[in-house]
Amino acid sequence: MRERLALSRPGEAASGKTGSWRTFRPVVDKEACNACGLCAQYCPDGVIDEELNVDLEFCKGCGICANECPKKAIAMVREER
Amino acid sequence: MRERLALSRPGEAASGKTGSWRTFRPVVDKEACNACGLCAQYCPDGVIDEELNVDLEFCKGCGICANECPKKAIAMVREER
Amino acid sequence: MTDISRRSVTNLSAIPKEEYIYKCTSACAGCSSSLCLRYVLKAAGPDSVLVVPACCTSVIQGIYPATAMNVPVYNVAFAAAAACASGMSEAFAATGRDTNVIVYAGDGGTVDIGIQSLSGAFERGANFLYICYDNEAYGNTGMQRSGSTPLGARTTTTPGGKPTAKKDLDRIVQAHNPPYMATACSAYPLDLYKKVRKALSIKGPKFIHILAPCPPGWRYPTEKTVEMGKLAVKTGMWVLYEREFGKLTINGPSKAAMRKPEPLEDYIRGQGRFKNLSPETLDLMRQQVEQNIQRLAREEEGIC
Amino acid sequence: MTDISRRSVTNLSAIPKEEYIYKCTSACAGCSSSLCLRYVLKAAGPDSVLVVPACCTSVIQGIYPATAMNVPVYNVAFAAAAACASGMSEAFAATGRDTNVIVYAGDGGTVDIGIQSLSGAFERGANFLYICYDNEAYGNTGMQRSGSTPLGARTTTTPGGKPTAKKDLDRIVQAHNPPYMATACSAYPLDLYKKVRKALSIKGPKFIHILAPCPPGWRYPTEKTVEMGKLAVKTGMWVLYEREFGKLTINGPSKAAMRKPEPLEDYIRGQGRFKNLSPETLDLMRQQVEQNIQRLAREEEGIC
Amino acid sequence: MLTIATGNRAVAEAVKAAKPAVIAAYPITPQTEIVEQIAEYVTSGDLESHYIPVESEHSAMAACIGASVGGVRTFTATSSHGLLYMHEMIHWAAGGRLPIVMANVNRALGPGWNTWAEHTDAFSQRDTGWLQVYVGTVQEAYDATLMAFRIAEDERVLLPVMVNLDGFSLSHITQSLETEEIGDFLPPYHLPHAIDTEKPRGYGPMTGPDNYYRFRWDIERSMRDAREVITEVEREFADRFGRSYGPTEEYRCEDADVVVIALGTFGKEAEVAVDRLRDEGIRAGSMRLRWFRPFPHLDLSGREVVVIDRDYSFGFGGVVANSIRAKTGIEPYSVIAGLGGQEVTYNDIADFVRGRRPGEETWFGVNNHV
Amino acid sequence: MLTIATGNRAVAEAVKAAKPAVIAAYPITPQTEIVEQIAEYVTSGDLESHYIPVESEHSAMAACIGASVGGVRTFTATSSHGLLYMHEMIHWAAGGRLPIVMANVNRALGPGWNTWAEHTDAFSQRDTGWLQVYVGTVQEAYDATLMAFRIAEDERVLLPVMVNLDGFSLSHITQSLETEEIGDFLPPYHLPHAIDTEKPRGYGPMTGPDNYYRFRWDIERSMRDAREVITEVEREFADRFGRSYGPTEEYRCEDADVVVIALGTFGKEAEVAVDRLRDEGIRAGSMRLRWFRPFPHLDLSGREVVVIDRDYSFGFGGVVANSIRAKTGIEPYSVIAGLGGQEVTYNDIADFVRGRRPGEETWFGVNNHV
Amino acid sequence: MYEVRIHSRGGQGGVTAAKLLALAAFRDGKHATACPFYGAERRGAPVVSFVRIDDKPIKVYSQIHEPDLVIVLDASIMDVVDVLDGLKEEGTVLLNCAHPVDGCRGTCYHVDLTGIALAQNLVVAGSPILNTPVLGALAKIGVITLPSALQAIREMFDDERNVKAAEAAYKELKV
Amino acid sequence: MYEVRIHSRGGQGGVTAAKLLALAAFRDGKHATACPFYGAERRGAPVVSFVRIDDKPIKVYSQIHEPDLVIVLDASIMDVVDVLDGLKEEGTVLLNCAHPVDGCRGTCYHVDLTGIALAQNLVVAGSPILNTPVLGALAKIGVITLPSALQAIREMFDDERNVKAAEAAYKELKV
Ligand SMILES: Cc1ncc(C[n+]2csc(CCOP(=O)(O)OP(=O)(O)O)c2C)c(N)n1
Ligand SMILES: Cc1ncc(C[n+]2csc(CCOP(=O)(O)OP(=O)(O)O)c2C)c(N)n1
Ligand code: SF4
Ligand code: SF4
Ligand code: SF4
Ligand code: SF4
Ligand code: SF4
Ligand code: SF4
Ligand SMILES: [Mg+2]
Ligand SMILES: [Mg+2]
Repeated sequence: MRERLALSRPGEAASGKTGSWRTFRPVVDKEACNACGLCAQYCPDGVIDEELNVDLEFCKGCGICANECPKKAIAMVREER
Repeated sequence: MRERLALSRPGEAASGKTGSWRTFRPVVDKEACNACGLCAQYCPDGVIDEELNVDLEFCKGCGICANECPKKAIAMVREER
Repeated sequence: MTDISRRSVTNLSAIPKEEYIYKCTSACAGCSSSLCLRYVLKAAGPDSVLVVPACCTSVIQGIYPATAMNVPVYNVAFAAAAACASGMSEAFAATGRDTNVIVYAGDGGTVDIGIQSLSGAFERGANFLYICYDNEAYGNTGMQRSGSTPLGARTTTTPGGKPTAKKDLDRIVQAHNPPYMATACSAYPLDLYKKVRKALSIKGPKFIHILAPCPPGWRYPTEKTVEMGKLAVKTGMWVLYEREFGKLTINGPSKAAMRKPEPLEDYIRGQGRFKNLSPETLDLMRQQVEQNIQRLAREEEGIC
Repeated sequence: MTDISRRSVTNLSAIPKEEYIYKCTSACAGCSSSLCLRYVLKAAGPDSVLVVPACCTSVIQGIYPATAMNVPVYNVAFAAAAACASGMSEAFAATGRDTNVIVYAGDGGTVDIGIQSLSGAFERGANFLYICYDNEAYGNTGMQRSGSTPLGARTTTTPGGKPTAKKDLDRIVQAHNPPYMATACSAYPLDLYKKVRKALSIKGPKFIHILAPCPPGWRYPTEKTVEMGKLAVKTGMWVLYEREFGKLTINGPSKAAMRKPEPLEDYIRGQGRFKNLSPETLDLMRQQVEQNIQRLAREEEGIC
Repeated sequence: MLTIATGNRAVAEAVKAAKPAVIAAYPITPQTEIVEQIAEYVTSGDLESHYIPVESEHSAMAACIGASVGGVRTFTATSSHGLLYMHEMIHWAAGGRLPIVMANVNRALGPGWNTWAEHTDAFSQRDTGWLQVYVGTVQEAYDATLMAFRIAEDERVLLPVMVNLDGFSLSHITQSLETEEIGDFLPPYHLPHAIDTEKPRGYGPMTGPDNYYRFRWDIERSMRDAREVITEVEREFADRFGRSYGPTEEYRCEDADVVVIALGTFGKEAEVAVDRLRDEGIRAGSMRLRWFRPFPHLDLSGREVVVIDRDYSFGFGGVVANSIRAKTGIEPYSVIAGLGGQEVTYNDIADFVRGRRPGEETWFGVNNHV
Repeated sequence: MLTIATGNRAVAEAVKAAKPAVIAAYPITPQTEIVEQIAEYVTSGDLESHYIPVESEHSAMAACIGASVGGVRTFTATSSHGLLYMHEMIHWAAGGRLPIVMANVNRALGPGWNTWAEHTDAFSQRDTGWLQVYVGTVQEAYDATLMAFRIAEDERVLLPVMVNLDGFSLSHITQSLETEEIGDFLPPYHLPHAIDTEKPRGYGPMTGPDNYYRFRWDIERSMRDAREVITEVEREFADRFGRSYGPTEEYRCEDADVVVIALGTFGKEAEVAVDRLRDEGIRAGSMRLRWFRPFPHLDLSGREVVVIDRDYSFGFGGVVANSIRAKTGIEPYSVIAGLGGQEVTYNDIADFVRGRRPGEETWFGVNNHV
Repeated sequence: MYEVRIHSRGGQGGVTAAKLLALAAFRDGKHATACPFYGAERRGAPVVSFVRIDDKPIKVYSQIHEPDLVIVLDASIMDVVDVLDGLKEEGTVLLNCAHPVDGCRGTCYHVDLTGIALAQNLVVAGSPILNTPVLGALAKIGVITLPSALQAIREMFDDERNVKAAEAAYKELKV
Repeated sequence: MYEVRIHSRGGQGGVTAAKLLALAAFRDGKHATACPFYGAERRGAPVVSFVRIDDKPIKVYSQIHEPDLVIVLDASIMDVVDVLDGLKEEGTVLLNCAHPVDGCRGTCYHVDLTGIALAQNLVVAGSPILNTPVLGALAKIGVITLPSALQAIREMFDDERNVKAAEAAYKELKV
C-alpha cells in the first residue's frame, strides 16, 4: 500500500533489543523474595513479569528493581561478553 | 534623508483635526464650575487645559467631561454645520 | 468669574503637566485606554520607550509619517511584546541606560497570543513594566472575544454570549511572583499614575492590569466611560490592589466597595454586550465576584 | 520456593496487566517518564490517543517504521500539543466518540513553548487530559534549562546554576480553574494510575503534573530513579495533591512529609546538577518549599 | 440563491455549505468577517459545527490538524501575520497529509503595519506542500472554497488547500453571489489514515534518512496528481453549477501578441486594460493565474509577457515573474506593483503593457528603479 | 589560534569574537551545541554578553529585535522547526532593518521528525529580506559568521544575515579551525535608527498604500547594494586573515563542460566527485553557491549544469534549479537529493553527472520518478 | 457605468450605505459592486466607499477617480478632503446637511440625514445612523428605485425605523 | 586517506572518541575530520562515528563505507550491526573486549576498555567512559602517536585518570 506519511506500527523491539545496553544484569534471588511485586511495578520498561522473570532481551540494566527491592533479593551482576 | 523603514515623527494632529468627529460640543459654564479639574483629568484626549478651555480642533465630543462634572457645569450642544 | 486656573491645579498637583500624547490620536471618542496611556506616560516621563503589539494602541498613534506619541514607540508583532521588551531592556542594561521599557498591550495580546512571551519574560526576571489595558475583547479588529472577555458578554465571535469565564490573568501573573503587580482602572487615573511610578522604581518584571472600558466594544454611550469604570470597581467586578514583593494591599475604592458593594446589575445594565444575559449567568458572575473578593480579602489579612 | 505469582499480584491487583508500551522503548535506562507512561496508559486503556509534542517521548517510541506504543500516538510540533488535542477532542465529540485524548508532554513543551496553547485550551474548556511529565529540563536536546528547572540547578545552558526559580506551573494552571488537576510523581505509580482514572472520568480540561526524575539530566545513577522521586516527596520539594472542582486534597505521602519532612539535603546531595550549590541558594530553596507547603496546607484546611 | 455579498461573506457561505465539523480560527483584518460570520452561523444553528475560538493562529492550525486527523472535515481562515504565525503548522499540515481548507485573505506584512492586499504572505508559504488557488471575484471565492474541500479530500491528493483572496479589494467588495444547494458534490469526509484506536499507529515519529525523503516524494507525487484532480473537479463543478474554471483564466489571449499575467483582482482588472489596449490597436490578452501550487503548465510561446507581481522575494525578484521565467523560458517584463495595497488601475496596467521592456524589472511608483 | 572544532563550535567561537551584547536563543537539535557553548562562554566570563534564555524561537527573534533596535549587536541561532516558529519575526527583523545575525543549522521538517540536513527550512525564509549564506567547512562557518556582522551592520545594507550550515554533516563534523584576533575588523555597532528617547519616533506604525511599497523597495535596494558590500568585506577579510570567499566557490570550472551546482557540504563533496570525473575524462567542475540572498549573478553560458537541490518546493520543483533556470535561462539537470539527511556520496554526485539529462528532474533514490 | 463615491467617517455607516446602494441597484436588475476603502483609522476618521452600477458585469476593483455622484455623509469632511475631486462635469452631489453648502459643483442636493436619524432615534454608540436614510435620498435622485431601496433596507435590517427614515429622506431631499 | 569507523552506543563516548582521535592526528600534523552519525536514539542505542586522516585537506562529508579501521566500543553491538561491513581486505579491527572474538577479519586487536575504565572509576551516569582509554590502544596500533594521544586527552579533559586509562590500554592491547 502506498504510504503517504510516516506511520509506524506497534511492535516489540521497536528500538532493537535493548537488553544489549546493559552493563549489569539483575539476578533475582527467589528465595529471598517476598513477592511484593515492587520490582515489577517500578521497572520502567516493564520487563519483569508476574513470575518475576526478567526479560533479558530488553532489560536495560538500570538497577531500579534491585534498588527498590525491600528484601535486597535482586543483585546486579556485571555482564561479561 | 533616505528613510529605510516607516519611522513616524511626533506631532499634533497626527490623525487630522479630530474635532470634526463631534456631533456634540462641550460648553463649559464657568460660573457653575468649581474648578475641581475633573473634566480635564478625565478627558481621554487631553484637550481641556488648566483654564478649562476646550480645544475644539481636537475635542471628539465624547461627553465624558460633561458626564463627570460634579457641578453639571458642562453642556453637550449639537454641532450645526 | 472665579479664577479657575488657581483652583484647578489642586487635584492634579502631583501629576506632571507634560503630555506625551499629542492631540490627537485616532482613538474612538471616549476611549478609556487612551486616557490611561496619558497617565502612564506622565508617570514614566520622557526617558521611556513603549513597546506596543498589535492592538488599538498600534492604530491610535496615527498613520505614517506622523504619530501622536512623543516617546519612542516600538510597534511589534502581536505575540512578541514581552520578549521584544526583554531584549530591549537587556540592550539598555548592556549600554548602561536607565530608560524605562514599558509594554502597553491589549488583553488579547496579553492573555491569548502574548501569554507565552509574557510568562517567559517574567520567569527569566526581565527588567521591564508590562501593562495590559483590558477592554475585554479584540478592539482593533472589531470586538471579537478574547480570553479576557467576561462570561456572558456578546462579541462578534460570541454572538450568543461567551460561554466560559474570563481568564484570570492576575492569578497567572501572580504565579510568577513578580516583585510588583497591580490592578488599575481608567476611572482612577491618579491611582494608575502612582502605580506606574512605583512599578518603575523597582527592578525586575512588573505588571499592571488596567480595566479599560470601551464604548463601541461594550456598547454604551461614549460619555459613560468613566462611570462604567467606577461601576466596575464599586460593584466589585474589578478590584483595585497592589502586590509588592508578594504583599497585597487592596486600594481605597475597592476597600469601600468590599464593605458595601453596589448591585452588579448597575454595571451590567448599561452595557449592550450584556443584553439578554440569563439570570443563571448573572448568578454565576455574582458568585465569581464574591469568591474573588473573599480570596483577596483573606490574602490581605495575611490568612493565606 | 514460594509461589511468587500468587503473592505478587496483591499489590498490583487494581492495575490492569495490559501493557500499552511494548518492550522496548529507546528511553534511557532508568527513565522515570517511561515508567509513568506505562501507568498512564494502563489507566487510560486502549480507547485513547496520545498527543505528544517534541520531547523525549517523541523519540522513545522508536524510529519509523516501528513504534513501541500500542495506542495511536499523534506526534506534533513542540508548541502545538494542547491546541492539537483540543481539535481532536472536538472531532471525536462531533462524531460521537468517547476516546480519551491525552497530551503527554515534557516540562519544556508545557511551561515554555507550550504554555500558550495550554492556557488557551483550558480557558476554552476543551475536553482532554493534559499530562506534563517534568524532568525539569529539555531532556531530548540534552538537558538545557527550561522554565521548570529549579533554582540553582546546573544545565548545559545554566552551567553556573539557574539563577531564577522554577516556574510555578501548578498555580498557573490553577488560575484556569480546571475541574480536575493533580500532581504526581513517578515514584508513586499507583497514585498516578488512580489520578489518571479519575481525571478521565471528568469532562473538560484536566491536568496532571508528574515529577519525573531523569538520571542523565539530574546526574544520579540510574538505579536511584525511584528513590529520587520518593525523596522529592518526603522532603516536601514535591507535594502530591489533587484539586477536584477547586477542592484540594493533599495525598498521603505528602501529608506524612508535611508532618515530618526529611532534610532537603538528602534530595539535593544525590544529584550532580546541584553540585556546588551555595548555602544561600539552599536556604532560598528551603524557604520556597516551606511557603509552598504552608500555602497548600492552608488551602486544604479551607482557610483560603 | 442569488444575492450580493462580499468576498469574505462568500467564503463563509461556502463553508456553511461544506459543513466542516470543526472550525478553528483567529481574527485578523481583513479576514475577520469570515470568522465572525461563521461564529454567527454556528450560534444560530445554520451551521452545525464545533467552532474553536483559539488563542492564536499557530493553535488554529494545530486544532485543525488534530481535528482533521481525528476524522472530520475542518476549515480555518487567516491573513498576513496570522499566516506567518502559523508557518510551522502550515508545513505540518501538509506533511501530515491532512486535507484542511484555509482561506487566506492576502495582506501585506509589517513593519510598518499595513492591512491592504499583497501576496507575499501566501507566497512565503509556497514550499509547504499546500495547494494554492487565487481567486478574482466574490463568486469565485465561493466556488473555489467549495471545490477546495473536494480536491483536498480526494484520495489522490490528501493535501491541504489554501484559497487566497485579495485583502479589502476582494474580501470587502460587494458583488453578486449565487449560492448553491451542493447535494452530494462533497462526499463524506474520509481520511485513510484517520486516528483509529482499533488500529493504533504512530504518526510522524522519528524518521531516518533512509525513509524521510520517500514521504517528501509522495507529497510531490500527489501534487502532480492534483493537476488532474483539479481539472476533474472543476469540470464536474461546471456541469453541476454552470460555472467553469481552469488553472488560468484567459481573456482575449487567442490572438494576443502580449499577455498580462497577474493574480487575484489585478487579473480581473487587467481584462479592462486589455479592452482599452485592443481599442488602441495593441493585441493584448490577459491570463490570470488561478492555481499557483501545483504550478500550471503554461504555453506562452511566441508571446510577449508582462507579469505583475504583488509580492517580492528580496535579493531575487518577483516570485511570479521568476516562476514563469523558470517554467517557460520566456523573459517577461516584470512589474512589481500593488504592494501593501498600492493603487493600481486598469490604466496603470495598460501603461505597463504600453511601456513594456521584456527582460527588465520595474517597481511601480519608484523612480529609482533598475 | 589553530585547533580543531565542530561547525557549531566554530560559530560559537565567531560569536565570542564578535561580542554581541545580547544573545537570545533556544535550543534545538542539531544547533544545540552553539547555544550551550555560548552559555558556557557567558558564564565563564569569556564573553561579556547578556544571554537571554527565551522560552521559544519566536521570542528569541523578538528579543533580538528589541535588543538590536535598542542599540546593540545581537545574535541568535536555530534550526528547522525553530526557524519555522520564528517565521513571523524573521520577516519583522528585515522589515525593521535590523542587522541581526543568525546561524541556522539546516535540518529537515516534520512530520515525521527528522533531525538531519536539508535546506527547505532556510529556503522557506528566502523572501523575508534576510541575506543568506551557506557554508561548506568548519572554517567557513567561523569566517562567514564574523563577516555576517560586518555586512549586516554596513549602512548600505542594514539587513539581517542568516548563516546556514548543514545539520550534523557540518554542525557536528570536527575539522581544523583557525580563530582570529579580529581587532577592528568589526567596527562598533551603529544603527542609525536605534531607539533614542531624545529623538522619539514611532517605529513601524500603520503605513498606508501610498508609502508602504517605498520601504519594501528600500529593502530590495539594500539587497542590491549588499552585493558590493559583500565583495568589499570578503576582500578585506582575505587581506587581513588570508582566507578568501566569493558569491560562489568554483572548483575546476574554468574549462568545464559540465558544472555541478550545490550548496553546503554537498558543494564540497562535489569537488571530490569532480576529481573522479576528471580522472574518467569528463571535464566537470563544481560551483558551490555560497550566497543565496542576494542571489548571485551567475555566468554559466555554454555549460551543462547539474543542480543538486537539498530541498523542494512542492508543486513546483527544486528551488535552486528553478532559480538558476530563472536567472540564467539554462536548463539544468535537476537532482533532488539529500532530503532529511539522505546519504549522498561523491560517487553518487559523479553518477548524477554521468547520467545527466538536462531539462529533467530526478529524485535520488525514488524509482517512480518523472 | 455609473460611479458613486461616498465620503463619511468611520462609524457613520458609509460602508454599509455603499452595500445598501449596491443591493438596491441589484434588486433593480443591474450589476453593482460596492467597495469600501478602509483607512488605518478608527471610528471618526474619514472613509471613502465606492459603488459601481452598470448593465454589464463589472471587472474594475480600483478606486473611483471620476465619479458620477458624490455623497457626503458628513459635511465637516469637506474641510479636510476635496470631496469634489474628479467629479464629472455633469456630476451630482448629495450632502447630508440641513442647508445648501457653498462651493458645490454639478447638481447639488442636500438633506438633513442626521436630523432624520435622530428623529427616528437611530443612534448607535452615540452616532446617528445615516446609511439607511441616505437610500431614500438616492431613490429620489433616481439612482435606484424607491421600492428597491426599501427592499434592500429590509433585507439588511429588521427595524422599520430605517424604512421610515429612508422615506423621510425621500421626502425631504432638496436641491 | 585513512578511514576509521567507530561503533558504540549512545552514552559510551564513541563520538568523543572520534573527536579525540581527530585531534590527536591533527597534533601529529595530519589533516583529520571526525563526524558522528547520530541516529534518532537515546543513550544505549548503536551509534557510528567516522574519522578520516590524511596528508591533504579532506573534502568528504559522507559516511565511510570502506573503512581501514573499525573500532567496536561495545562488543554486544556485533549482534545487531554488521560492524565489519565494507572493511578493507587488509583492514584492522579494534574491539573493546577482554577476550578475542570469533568471526573477526583482518588484523584484530582487543582490549578490555570497560575494565580499564571501571578500574579508574571513570563512570558517568552509570556508564563506563571508553573514549579516553581507546586512544591509548589506537596509539599502540599506530594510528596516532602516544604523545599526541595523551595531549589530545589533556586538551579535552582535565582529569588525569583519563591519561592513566589511555596508558593502561596502550599497555594491555592484544592481538
Ligand atoms: C499574528 C496576528 N494575528 C492576528 C492579528 C490581528 N490583530 C491585530 S490587533 C488584534 C486584537 C487585539 O486585541 P487586544 O490585544 O485586546 O487589543 P485591543 O485591540 O483590544 O486594544 C488582532 C486579532 C495580528 N496583527 N497578528
Ligand atoms: C519549535 C521547536 N523548537 C525547538 C525544538 C527542539 N526540541 C525538541 S524537544 C526539546 C526539549 C523538550 O523538552 P521537554 O518538553 O522538557 O521534554 P523532554 O525532552 O525533557 O522530555 C527541544 C528544545 C523543536 N522540536 N521545535
Ligand atoms: S534493571 Fe531496570 S530494566 Fe532491568 S529489570 Fe530491573 S528495573 Fe527493569
Ligand atoms: S521487589 Fe524484591 S521482594 Fe519484591 S517481588 Fe521483587 S524481588 Fe521479590
Ligand atoms: S467631550 Fe470628550 S474629548 Fe471633548 S473635551 Fe469633553 S472629555 Fe474631552
Ligand atoms: S469638572 Fe465641572 S466643576 Fe470640575 S473643573 Fe470641570 S467644569 Fe469645573
Ligand atoms: S475600540 Fe475601544 S479600546 Fe479601541 S480605540 Fe476604540 S474605544 Fe479605545
Ligand atoms: S533524558 Fe531523561 S526523561 Fe529523557 S529518556 Fe532519558 S531518562 Fe527519560
Ligand atoms: Mg482588547
Ligand atoms: Mg523536560
